[in-house]
This record gives sequence, structure tokens and C-alpha cells, in this order.
Amino acid sequence: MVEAIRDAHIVAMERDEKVVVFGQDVGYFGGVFRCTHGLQQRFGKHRCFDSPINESAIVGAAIGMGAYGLRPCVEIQFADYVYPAYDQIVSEAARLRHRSAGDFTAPITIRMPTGGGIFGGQTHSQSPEAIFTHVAGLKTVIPSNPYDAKGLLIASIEDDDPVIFLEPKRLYNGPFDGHHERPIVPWSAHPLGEVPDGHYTVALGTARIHRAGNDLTVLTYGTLVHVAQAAAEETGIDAEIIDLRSLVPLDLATIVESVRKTGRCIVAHEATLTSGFGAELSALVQEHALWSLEAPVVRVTGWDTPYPHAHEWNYFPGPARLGAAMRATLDAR
Amino acid sequence: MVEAIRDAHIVAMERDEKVVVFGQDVGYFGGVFRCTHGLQQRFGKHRCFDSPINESAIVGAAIGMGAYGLRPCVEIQFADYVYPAYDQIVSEAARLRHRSAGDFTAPITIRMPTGGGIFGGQTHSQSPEAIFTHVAGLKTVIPSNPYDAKGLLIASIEDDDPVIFLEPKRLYNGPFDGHHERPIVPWSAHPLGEVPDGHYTVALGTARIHRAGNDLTVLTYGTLVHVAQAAAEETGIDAEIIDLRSLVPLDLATIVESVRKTGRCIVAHEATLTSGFGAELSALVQEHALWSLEAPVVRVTGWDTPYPHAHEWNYFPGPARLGAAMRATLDAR
Amino acid sequence: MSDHIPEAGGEPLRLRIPEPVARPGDPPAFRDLHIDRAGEVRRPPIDVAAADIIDLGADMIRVLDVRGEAVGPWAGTLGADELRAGLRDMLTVRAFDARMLRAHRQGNTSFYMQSLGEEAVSCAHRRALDPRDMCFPTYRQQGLLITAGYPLVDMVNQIYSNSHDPLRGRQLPVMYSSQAAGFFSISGNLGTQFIQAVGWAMASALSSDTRIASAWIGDGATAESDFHSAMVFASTYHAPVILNIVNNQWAISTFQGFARGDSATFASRGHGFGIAALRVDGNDYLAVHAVSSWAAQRARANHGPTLIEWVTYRVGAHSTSDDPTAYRPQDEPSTWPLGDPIERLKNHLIRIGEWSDERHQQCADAVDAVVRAAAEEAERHGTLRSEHSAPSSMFDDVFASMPDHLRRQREQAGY
Amino acid sequence: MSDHIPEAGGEPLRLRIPEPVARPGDPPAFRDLHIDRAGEVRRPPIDVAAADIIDLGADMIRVLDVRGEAVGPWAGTLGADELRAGLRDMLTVRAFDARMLRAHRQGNTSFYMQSLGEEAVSCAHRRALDPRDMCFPTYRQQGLLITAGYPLVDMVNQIYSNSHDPLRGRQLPVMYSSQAAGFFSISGNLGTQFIQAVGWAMASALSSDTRIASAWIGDGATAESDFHSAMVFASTYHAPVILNIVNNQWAISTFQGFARGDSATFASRGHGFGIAALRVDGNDYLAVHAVSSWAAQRARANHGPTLIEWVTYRVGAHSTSDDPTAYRPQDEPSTWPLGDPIERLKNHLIRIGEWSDERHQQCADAVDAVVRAAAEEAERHGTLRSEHSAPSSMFDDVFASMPDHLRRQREQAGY
Ligand SMILES: Cc1ncc(C[n+]2csc(CCOP(=O)(O)OP(=O)(O)O)c2C)c(N)n1
Ligand SMILES: Cc1ncc(C[n+]2csc(CCOP(=O)(O)OP(=O)(O)O)c2C)c(N)n1
Ligand SMILES: [Mg+2]
Ligand SMILES: [Mg+2]
Repeated sequence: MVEAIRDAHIVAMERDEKVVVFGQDVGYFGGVFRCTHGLQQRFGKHRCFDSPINESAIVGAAIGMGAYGLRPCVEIQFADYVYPAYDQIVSEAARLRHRSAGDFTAPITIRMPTGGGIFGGQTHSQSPEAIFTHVAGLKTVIPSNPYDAKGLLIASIEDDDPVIFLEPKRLYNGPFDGHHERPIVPWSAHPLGEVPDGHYTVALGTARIHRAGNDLTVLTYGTLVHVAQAAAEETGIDAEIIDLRSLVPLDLATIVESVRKTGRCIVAHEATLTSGFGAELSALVQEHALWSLEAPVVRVTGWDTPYPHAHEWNYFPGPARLGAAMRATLDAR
Repeated sequence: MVEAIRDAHIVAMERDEKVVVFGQDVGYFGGVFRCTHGLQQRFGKHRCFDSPINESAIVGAAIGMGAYGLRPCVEIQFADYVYPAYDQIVSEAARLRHRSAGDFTAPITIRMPTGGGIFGGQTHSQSPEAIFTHVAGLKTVIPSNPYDAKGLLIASIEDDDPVIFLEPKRLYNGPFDGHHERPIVPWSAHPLGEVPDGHYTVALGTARIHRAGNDLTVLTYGTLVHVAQAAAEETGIDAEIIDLRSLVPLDLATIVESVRKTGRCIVAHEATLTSGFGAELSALVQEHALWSLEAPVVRVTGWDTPYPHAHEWNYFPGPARLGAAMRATLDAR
Repeated sequence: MSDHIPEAGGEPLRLRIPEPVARPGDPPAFRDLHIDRAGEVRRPPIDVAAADIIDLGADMIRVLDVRGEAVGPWAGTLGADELRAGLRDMLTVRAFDARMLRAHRQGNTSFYMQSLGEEAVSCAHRRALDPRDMCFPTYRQQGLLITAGYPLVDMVNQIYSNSHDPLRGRQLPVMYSSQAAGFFSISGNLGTQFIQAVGWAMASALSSDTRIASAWIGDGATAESDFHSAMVFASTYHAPVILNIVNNQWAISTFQGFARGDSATFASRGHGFGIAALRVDGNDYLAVHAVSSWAAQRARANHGPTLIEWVTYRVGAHSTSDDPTAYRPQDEPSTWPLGDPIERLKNHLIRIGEWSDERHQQCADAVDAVVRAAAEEAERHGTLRSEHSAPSSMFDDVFASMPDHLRRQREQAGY
Repeated sequence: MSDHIPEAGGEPLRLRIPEPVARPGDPPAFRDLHIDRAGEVRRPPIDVAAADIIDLGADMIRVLDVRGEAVGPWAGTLGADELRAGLRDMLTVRAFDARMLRAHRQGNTSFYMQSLGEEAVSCAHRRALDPRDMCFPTYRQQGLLITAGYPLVDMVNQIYSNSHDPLRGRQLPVMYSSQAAGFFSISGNLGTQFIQAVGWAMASALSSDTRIASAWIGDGATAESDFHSAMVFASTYHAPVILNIVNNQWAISTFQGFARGDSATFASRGHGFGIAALRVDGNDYLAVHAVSSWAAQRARANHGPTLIEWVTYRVGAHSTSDDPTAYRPQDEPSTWPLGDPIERLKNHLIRIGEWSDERHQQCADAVDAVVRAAAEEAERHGTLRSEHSAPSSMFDDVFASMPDHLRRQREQAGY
């Protein structure tokens, strides 16, 4: 997926010279996860450059550049480090178009690696999507595979609004399904690992049915798409797995259609439970499909604790927990 | 309610000299809403003092003081200005006990006026509770009346964990029910405006049944408690209105019991809809009482837009909108 | 470690809580204010190294002396016509403020913030910029907008949140925005614009443009982290930006000692970043113009950012929600040592034989009439109490195009 | 505005993107590094006004000269026993780092961060503090903990996340915490501790205590806003805190020019805040101790905060996830002009007749044995791959007492 993200940068930067890329260690070195590797060498120091270590300044400067007319795409080294930039994102990027009645805009993309599974401890593992989905004026996107990562990132950069682009770091090098005890599978062996050359986009706000099924619906995104797939295979339950891809805007129609069909719904994410985006999904499902529900919507998520280091697999909602929830949901009533 | 909050400070400061109070304009002047009026004069410059304008530094310094052994209670001038402090709150205050296995703690209270209704525009009207309820390690409290404000604030200051204390500014001077066109009613005319002298607490995590009823349950907090009351009176619907008072920890038992009884539930808050705390409440209700529900849980909230200035009453979920939702919920199925 | 303990203990520690020289009841005093004589501070070339003008962060650049004469190396950037135009700008700002305070009392608006006593800073600065340069103001730089020729009626429309409000009733009064007038959308959150200005300037430089940015912040707000962000980025990338600190002595009820800390000037914050820094008499129209021009030329010639501390005084209340007699001596404004910027420019023009009391009165009356006419025209489009843009417009501009969930909500809202 | 436009346009603007002197393939060079001769920089009294030592923010305080002699006004704070203890501290840190890197390669831990080449800074500093003072470290100050006598085995237990890990497997390796050893819980988020240290120091002063705080930050992390927060608060309240910047030239792949910006030193950041600021040879154990003692005495005597830039060099990789040959010349470490702190102290001790190569080797061997024993003891309690604290402990300490929702989740998790 790293290569797909890098490729998306190249495509976007080649098509539009207003696209500039910066962030900590992204320039000469090419990013600690190598997502911007070679961009500086290819496009020059003025299109891709390193920045001081100040997330708020990175976003604030990007807003100013966006107001000028550029299209900055910036990297926050880990999603856990986006909090210092929260004011600039919420009070500024998200509000600028509205408060100026379109006079100034912030067409910026803020990329960040998210999620756990690399023994990163509590400050290299978080999934903060819900603090963005609550904010009017922001789009929040999270791919689960290289194909989508490239198409969504190009779409995000080309989008005229600020986009939070979350990259599940555990997926950088392969379709991780939660079986940490097994060897890593590379993307090359996976159909969604195939990434077309050149320009294409995946429209923000369109979900993807990752696996069609009839027994129950799993609403999820990022790493847990693959975990859900594993859980479905291991339980033999005919789950319909919906990879949301974009949380705001959300493809509600696809969600509601699926739940009306299956009558059962599980929401899964890695972030903490309380006030996670799963709550929104659960609320929406019962608002739009209550009478179809044959069981309560169940949330399978990270626990309401900091992300632990040694116990990360006890925290991570893996295939066993997700499978158990699937079985319980099928058995309910 | 201003007086009750001020009184809570006095009680807490008198009982424990480790309680210190600071923030922008809170010292000599006594706070822009007068909640700390006279504290500096009474307790001296070292117990209550002004601070530079830096919310992150205010919280960061409070964390250091808490780690030392004090109990700081700090003011953020408006909840809209808490975002610069978000990193210190989330990454530090909320995590300190856990990451140090109890070796260091942050027994701090962070007060801030919240909500709209004073023509404050988008940066003096926000209700950011959901960005705190998502964070493991934080407690989030919001009173709807002077009695609770005092009891909850004393309990928050005495609590050994960081507490986000949201004060609905539209309630500072009276039990505002959303009828902005009517004259202001002072707290003195309201039973909950009566505040006992001296020390008492309202335990965090206990909801209050504001109005008992049988037709449907309204889960709400802050200003909307009074709006719900008005809507119930105006529609003649026998609503059970639950004033949550504390969002984390949450009094789930009271919620579930009520919904099991009424079979219908409305969740109301002023914050934007998507990923608001209402989503969590809706999710919890359907998880714990799906089979009792005779209608979908409905959310009545601020729209997913910035809080407008001229149109604030078109944004605010007032008694008309809440009343209509009550009627619709009663009529559903 | 035990046995290697150096001298500990001893006297107990104390915390210093800063106090202004005077509080209500005390006689006002500005004894900590360092003021140089007009004409005394040198004018370095625009390509001077920041390290070579450290002294200018502590001195005070002034042009107008006590007699109203323009003296010293910073004098001479403006002719009489330009000075008269500047005087008119300031008079317009002052008249506009006065009228809007009245409008607030009448209930036409929910809120207002005047810039009484600080008019020279923004009026003279804007005249030193190119029209296509971009200012990133706070809420007290209406002088930038008025000097740039932005229609007064549109300002009032915004303040009244009426049907012609260019911001469609969304923003608090005075939170203007005008790309065309080189005036960035004002945020209610202090400080955020400071780093955005640096970003805009970086973008201009990245684009090989010639436009520069001018960033604004109050003395109190320099404590915010965005100030640091701006300094770090401006310094690292050599951004073509002017970083203006309006030190008007107060931040609501808090005196500048809280943000300024221990004894250094605000201008001297530049030194640790290698940013050229100057401290200037902000009530001296000529000094403001001269230093602003210097900084603009410096930025435009690729010599990098300049930090300027404009020393001035907030004569009025912080806003219509504030009463300063609660925290500072009632007569403090009248004892402010740098005087009034309008009076000082007027006296200078009279001194050089280019103005008179009569012409001044005429000008003031003319300006009043223009302001009154603008207010009246705006009132015809409504006030906060009457006509606004359509409430449904609340749902516009959240995104470039409206997503489904907002469309559903707008319908639900009945629009 | 139209007709009042000053000179605009002209040459296009350019953005400066800083570049280090040398990249892989280039010969290493440190030509921008200003170094003073040992003994040359003056030693002011501890109550000196910050404004009177501006020069010390640009100079470099050094005690050990090229011959290994201790010279000048900062010499003489330590006797031979203390120096030998310091040498042992540094050798212990180095041996510990070496062993933990090995442990990482063997899979006993997920991660490690060494402090190779920077040992003098934290080891000497801790010896200048009182045991009850509180340090707010970053991840590269293991020297503070080791010098404070914190058990090595507990450090390894934490690094191995084993069943005896005092932090119960919660934290990334090296994110120690020890109230007892005056070592604040390390955060993964850069910079946050800097203002917390100021808050702690303020609390101590508010409480009329005698304990001071010592805050730590890297050169790269000074760009973070918390650095500014700390400066503003320390300056405003005169907090009894030492503000340490460890300038080891690199922030992962980014050289110090990105955080330092245009030409000023990190120490000079203090000047705009009226904070006493000194720049010191961080590889000179004697200088580090002398300046740390000076700053500690200053804080303890209520003369306020001191900002210190320790000039040193990160000889190793940023962490076990990093390979520095990708961004700096491979031989850069060996050309670092300030040498190795252990070698320099060893040479000094030999020079003054208090040490020998043999004793040094014996000491190094002894220290190695101690470290090895600690690692072996820890291994008996498990490693990341084997035994941990109970997973259920994840739910403890989120709050002082467990609320219902966590109790439910713990049950759900099967504990
Ligand atoms: C982030 C943030 N914190 C607090 C406030 C509240 N506030 C508004 S103006 C003000 C004082 C600002 O003082 P200063 O920067 O000196 O500007 P001045 O009003 O004197 O022009 C404060 C604290 C705010 N608007 N934003
Ligand atoms: C808020 C935040 N942003 C980014 C990071 C990622 N990060 C970890 S260490 C580091 C470099 C820090 O460099 P410096 O401050 O010079 O310390 P050094 O590693 O040289 O000791 C970065 C960018 C982080 N941990 N926290
Ligand atoms: Mg001010
Ligand atoms: Mg470094």
C-alpha cells in the first residue's frame, strides 16, 4: 500500500503543479513509512520538503497555502500526533469556506498512519477518526487496500475541501487479517494489491462491498475489513462485509440496503468504543432500518483503554472476537 | 448558576489548600462570566491567578501541578477555545495514570462555558463534549442547574481523575427553555436554583430524572433539559426527561430502565449530529433495550454545520423541533 | 545518587504573579515603558542581517517629535497628499467605530469591537503594502479594510448580519473577509492566522509570485502557540511575511506583562529565530508607514520575514461586552504617553503648513457623513433584529458541494 | 488605495528550503558550528539578569581543553571521586544501551533508543540536582535514571514488557516512569513534558517547597508548541525550572536547521522571554555539571528559569527503526568536533593523575557485568515474546477506580 500511496502522490503532482507535499521527514528521506520516497528527488525541493516538528504549524501553513491557491498534501507522522493540530483542523480548515462564504477555501489533504498492530504502544497505534467525523466541514477517508488507497488519495487531493486521510499502517505491507501469529502476506498476492498505472479516482462517499453475503452485515473500514473477512471464513457465516472507505461523506444507501437484506449488523473498528464512529453507524442503522433488525447492532471495537504495548493483541478486535460476535448476532432472538 | 459555580470554588478551596484556580482573566477580574469573581481577593494571588492566553499551556501546567500533588481547577474561556489544549488533554491528562501505572496522576478539572444561544457565532457557541467522551481516561460532566453545578463541580475537583466540566453558558443566568423570544427567567424562581450553603457533592455518573413520565424517554443534558421540559409541556406528552449530568461515566442503568418502561426514546443535544454523543446514547439504547423499542431512537441535535450567528435559532434544537420529534416518535409504528 | 547532593533546601521558593503598575484606584503609570526620542533610532538597509539589529528590538522607532516635526532617518516616506489621505483613513475608522458602537446600543448588532487609539497601525501599514498583498488580521484591524477601500456599507452589512451580509449571517460582527481587499477571513480563535499567513507567504514564494503576506496578532495572543508556529516556519523557510504584534498594553483584563513575561520586549521574540525585529511607536503614522515599507521591501527582495512590535494603547473597552474600569485606572487612557495618532498626524500636517483646524473639521464632518450614509444604506437591508439571508444558507458552503446528509438535514429543517 | 502603491513586483520571490552542509556521499562537515576555546566564557553570578548575559546564548561554555585540563571560571565544581562516579555513570549508560540493542536484535523487545555520544548531558546534570527534584525527560535521558540509582533491572523489565514491568506492559520500551527517582513518566508525544515541568515547578513554588524541576527537549522538538508554552509560563511566573535543550544535531532524518531556522542558536530563544540562556559543550562532563549546578542554584534561590542548549551529537541511529546512513554521511559521527564525552572525561582523570587505562578497563568490565546481570535477572521475568503482566491489567488505572463500562468490557474480554 506504501507504493500505491507514493504513486498517488506522483500522479497528483504531475497533473497539477499546485500540489505540494511536506511534513516531518517526508522530503530528503521520503517519510518514515516511505510513502513520499523519491518525491523530492523527482519534483524538486519546492514541491516536496521537510518541515519542522510542529503538527499545528504544518496544518496551519497548509491552510494558508490552500487559501493562496495551492493544494497541499501534508503528512502527520502518526495519527497519534495529530492532536496538536486539532485546533487548526477544526477551527480553521473545516470552517474557512463556510465562515468566509466561499471567499477563502482550504483544499488540503492531511495524511496520517493510523491503527495498531506494530507494537507501537499507546502513541503509535491510535485510531482517531471519530474526532474528525464529528466536525462539520471535514471529510474523513480510510482505505483498506492499495487500489482504493491510490484512488481515494488522488480524489482527496483533488477535492476542494479538507480531507483527513487515515492510512492503516498495519496494511502498509500486506492485507493483515488479525492473525498476528501467522507470517505476513504481501499485497502482491492479493487482488486489491493490483494498482493500475496513472490517474484514476475512487469517489469519496462510496462504500465498497468487500464480500457479499446474506446472514449479517459487517460495517467496517481499514484493517478490520480483512479481519472481518477472516472471521467470516473461519465461522463459515455468510457475512456481507461493507468497506466504508469514506466515513464522511458516508454511503448510507449501501449500508441501509445491506442491513434491510440481512437483518443483522455488526459494526467493527479498532478505535475505542465509547463515542467511536461505530456509535454513529449503530445509530444510523437503527434510525433507518430498525424494523428490519432481528438482533441488536453490535459493536466490536478496541476497549475503552489506551492502546497497550505488550497486550496489543488483547486489545485489538481480532478475528476471534469478531467471529464470536458474528455467531452471537446470528443466534440472537 | 454563575454564583453556584463560584460557590463551589470557594468551598473546594477552603477545604483543600491544594486547590488552585487559574486561567485567562480569572484572577483580578474574576472571569469574563464572573465564575471566579472575588476568589483572588479572598484566597490570594497564589491560589487564584490570571494566565497568559495559551490554552495548551494552561492545561499542560495544570497537569504538571497535578503531578506535583496539587488539584488545579482551570478555566478555558469558551469551550470553542479548548482545541489548542486537546493534545495535552488527550495525550497527557487522560493517559498519565495509566501509562505510569499510577505513579503520576492528573487530578485536574477543566471548566469551560459551552453551547450557544447568546449570538456568539461559530466560535462562542460550540458543544464539543463528544471529542472528550471518546477519550479513555477522561470524565465529562455537564450540569443543567445551579444545584447540580455546585455539587458536580465540587465532586469534579475532588475527583482523582481529569474532569472536563462543561457549563452551558445560556443557563448561567436562568433556566433557558429555548424560547428566546420570551423574557429571561432568573434561577431564583426555579427550585433547582436553590443552592445549599457549604459542602455537598453530586456523584459523577448518576443521572437525574428531571421529569418522570411514561410516553417516551428523552435523554439529554445541559440546556436541552429545559427545552425538553418545555416541549413536554407544550405537546402535553408525558415524557420522562433524563438529565444525564455526567456523560462519562454514564448512568446506563437509569437510561435502560426508563426506555424499557416507555419503549420510545429521543436523544437531544446542541452539538452537531454526526458522531455527537447522541450517537453513543442511541447505540447504547438499542444495544440494551432493542426489544423494548416501539420506535427508532431519534436524535434531535444541532445541524452538521458551524454554529451560525444570525440564524442561531434556526440551528438550535428548540422546543418546536423537540416537540415535533416527540409527536413523531409517539406516532411511529 | 545519595552522596553527591549539591546545596539544596534553603529559602522556600516563591511564585511571581505579575501585576500591572496600576489598578483601579491607583494613579495610572507607564513607568516601565521604554520610549526613545523621535529620530534617534537608526534605519538599517533592508538586507541587514537580523543579528545586526538586535538593538532595534528594544528601542522605539519614532518619526514625529513633540513639536510635530518629522525627524530622523525614518522620516520622508510620504508626501502631504498621502498624509492627508492617511488622516482621512484614520478619521473614517474612528467615525465608523463610533457609529457602530451606537448601532450596538440601538440593538442593530449583537457585538462590536472598536480600535480607538490604534488607528495608525493598520491604516499606515496598509498604505505601505501592495493591493495584492494579503493581510491576516485579528478583529481590531478594521483600518486595513477601510484603507484598502472596501465598501463601508458591506462592513455594516456584515455587522448587522442583514440580507446583504457578504458572509450570510454566519460570522460574529466584525469578522470580515475579503479576498479582493487582501483581508483574510477573521477567526474567532486567537492566533491561528499567524501561521496561516506564513503558509500563504510560502505559497507565494513557491509560486515565484511577488505578493507578500502580513500577519497580525495582539500582545496577549502572542502567548498562543500559533505565534511560535509562525516564527519557526517563517524563520526556517525565510518566508516573505511581515509579522505584526499590536501591543496595545491589554488583553481583555490582563496587562501585557502576562504575555510578555520577564522584561524582554515582544519584538525581541524575533532574536531567537534570527528574524529581523523592530519596535515602533504605533501611534506615529509616519513611523508606522516607514517601518512597514521597510519590512515590505525586505520581504519582497527575498530578505525574509520581519517581526514588528507596534506599541500602542487600547483606549476603549475590549469589546461591547467589556468594562475596563473594573481592572484598570479609569484615567489610564488619558495618560498614555504616546498620545493619539490622529491628533499627532493632524498637528504634523498643520506644522508643515498642509492642514488647518478648519480643514480638519471639514474632513471629519465629511467622513462622518460618508459613514452615516453607509450605515443608513445598510440598515435598509436589515439589521440583526430584522432581515437576514435565508436560514437555509446555513447549509451552504460547509462543503464545496452539499453531501447527502446535509441535504437531508436541510429538508428536515424545512428548507 | 490604488494610487498609493509603493514599489511592488520586481524579482520573483523564492522559498528557502534549508539543507545540511553534508548528505550521504559528501564529506562530513560541521563548519556552521561555533565553538569557543575551553575556559574562555565567563561565569556570571547566579542572580545575573538575563539581559546581561545575552552573549552566553551564542558562546559555548567549555571546561575541558584539548589537553584534558579543566580550565576557566566554570571549572572546579567536582572532586576526583565525583568525576570517577560520573565516568562510571556514563559507562553504565553506554553498556546498558549496547546490551539493549543486542536484546532488540534477539527479539526480547520491540524497540530501543540509545543515547550514544550524549551520555554526559544527562549523567552530569542529574548529579547537579537534588534527589527530590523532578526531571521531565524525553526518551533519550536514560542517563538521568541510571545516575539517580534507579534499578537497572527495572529498566530492563520495562523494556522487555515482562511480568515485572513496573508499567505493566503498557508503554513502549524506554518510556520509563519513576516518581521516586525524580523521573516523570515519558510521553511518546514530543514536547508535552516541557510545559508540564513548568507547571510542576510552579506548584513547588506555590507550595513554598524547595524542589525544582528540570525539563528536557530535543532540538527538533523545540519547534513544537509546548516549547513556547513552557517559555511563556516560565517567564511570566518566574518558575524554578531548568529548561534543557539537547541539541544533538538531528531529529530523525532532519538536521537541526529545520528547527533552528535562520542562524540564531537554540539558546537564544530565551532572550525574547527574558530567560537566562546559556549554550554549553554537552560532551564536556565538567561543563555540563558546572552549568547545571549554576542553573539549579539560580532556580532554588528564586532567580527564575534558565534555558540551556547542550550541544552534542546523536552518534547512533534515531531508534532501532532508523538507519541514518540514508540521510547523513556515514562517517559524520567520527568527525564530530566535540569528541566523545567518556573519552574526554577519562583523559581528564588520567591527566590529573586520578585514573589510568587499566582502571578504566576494570571499571568498564565491572559495569558490563552489572548490566549483564540486570538483563539476565530481567529475562527470568520474561520478555516481550514470553511472560507479561496479566492482560486484564489493561483495564486498571484508566481511572482511579474502575467505572461500570470498563468493568463490563473487562468481563467481555474474558477477564
Ligand atoms: C484561542 C482563544 N482563546 C481565548 C480567546 C478569548 N479572547 C478573545 S480576545 C482576548 C484577548 C486578546 O488580547 P490581545 O491579543 O492583546 O488583543 P487585543 O484585544 O488587545 O487587541 C481573549 C482572551 C479567543 N478568542 N481565542
Ligand atoms: C508530537 C510528535 N510528533 C512527531 C513525533 C515523531 N518523532 C519522534 S522522535 C522525532 C524526532 C525528535 O528529534 P529531537 O527532538 O531532535 O530529539 P532526538 O531524537 O534527536 O533526541 C519525531 C519527529 C512524535 N513522537 N511526537
Ligand atoms: Mg492587546
Ligand atoms: Mg535531536
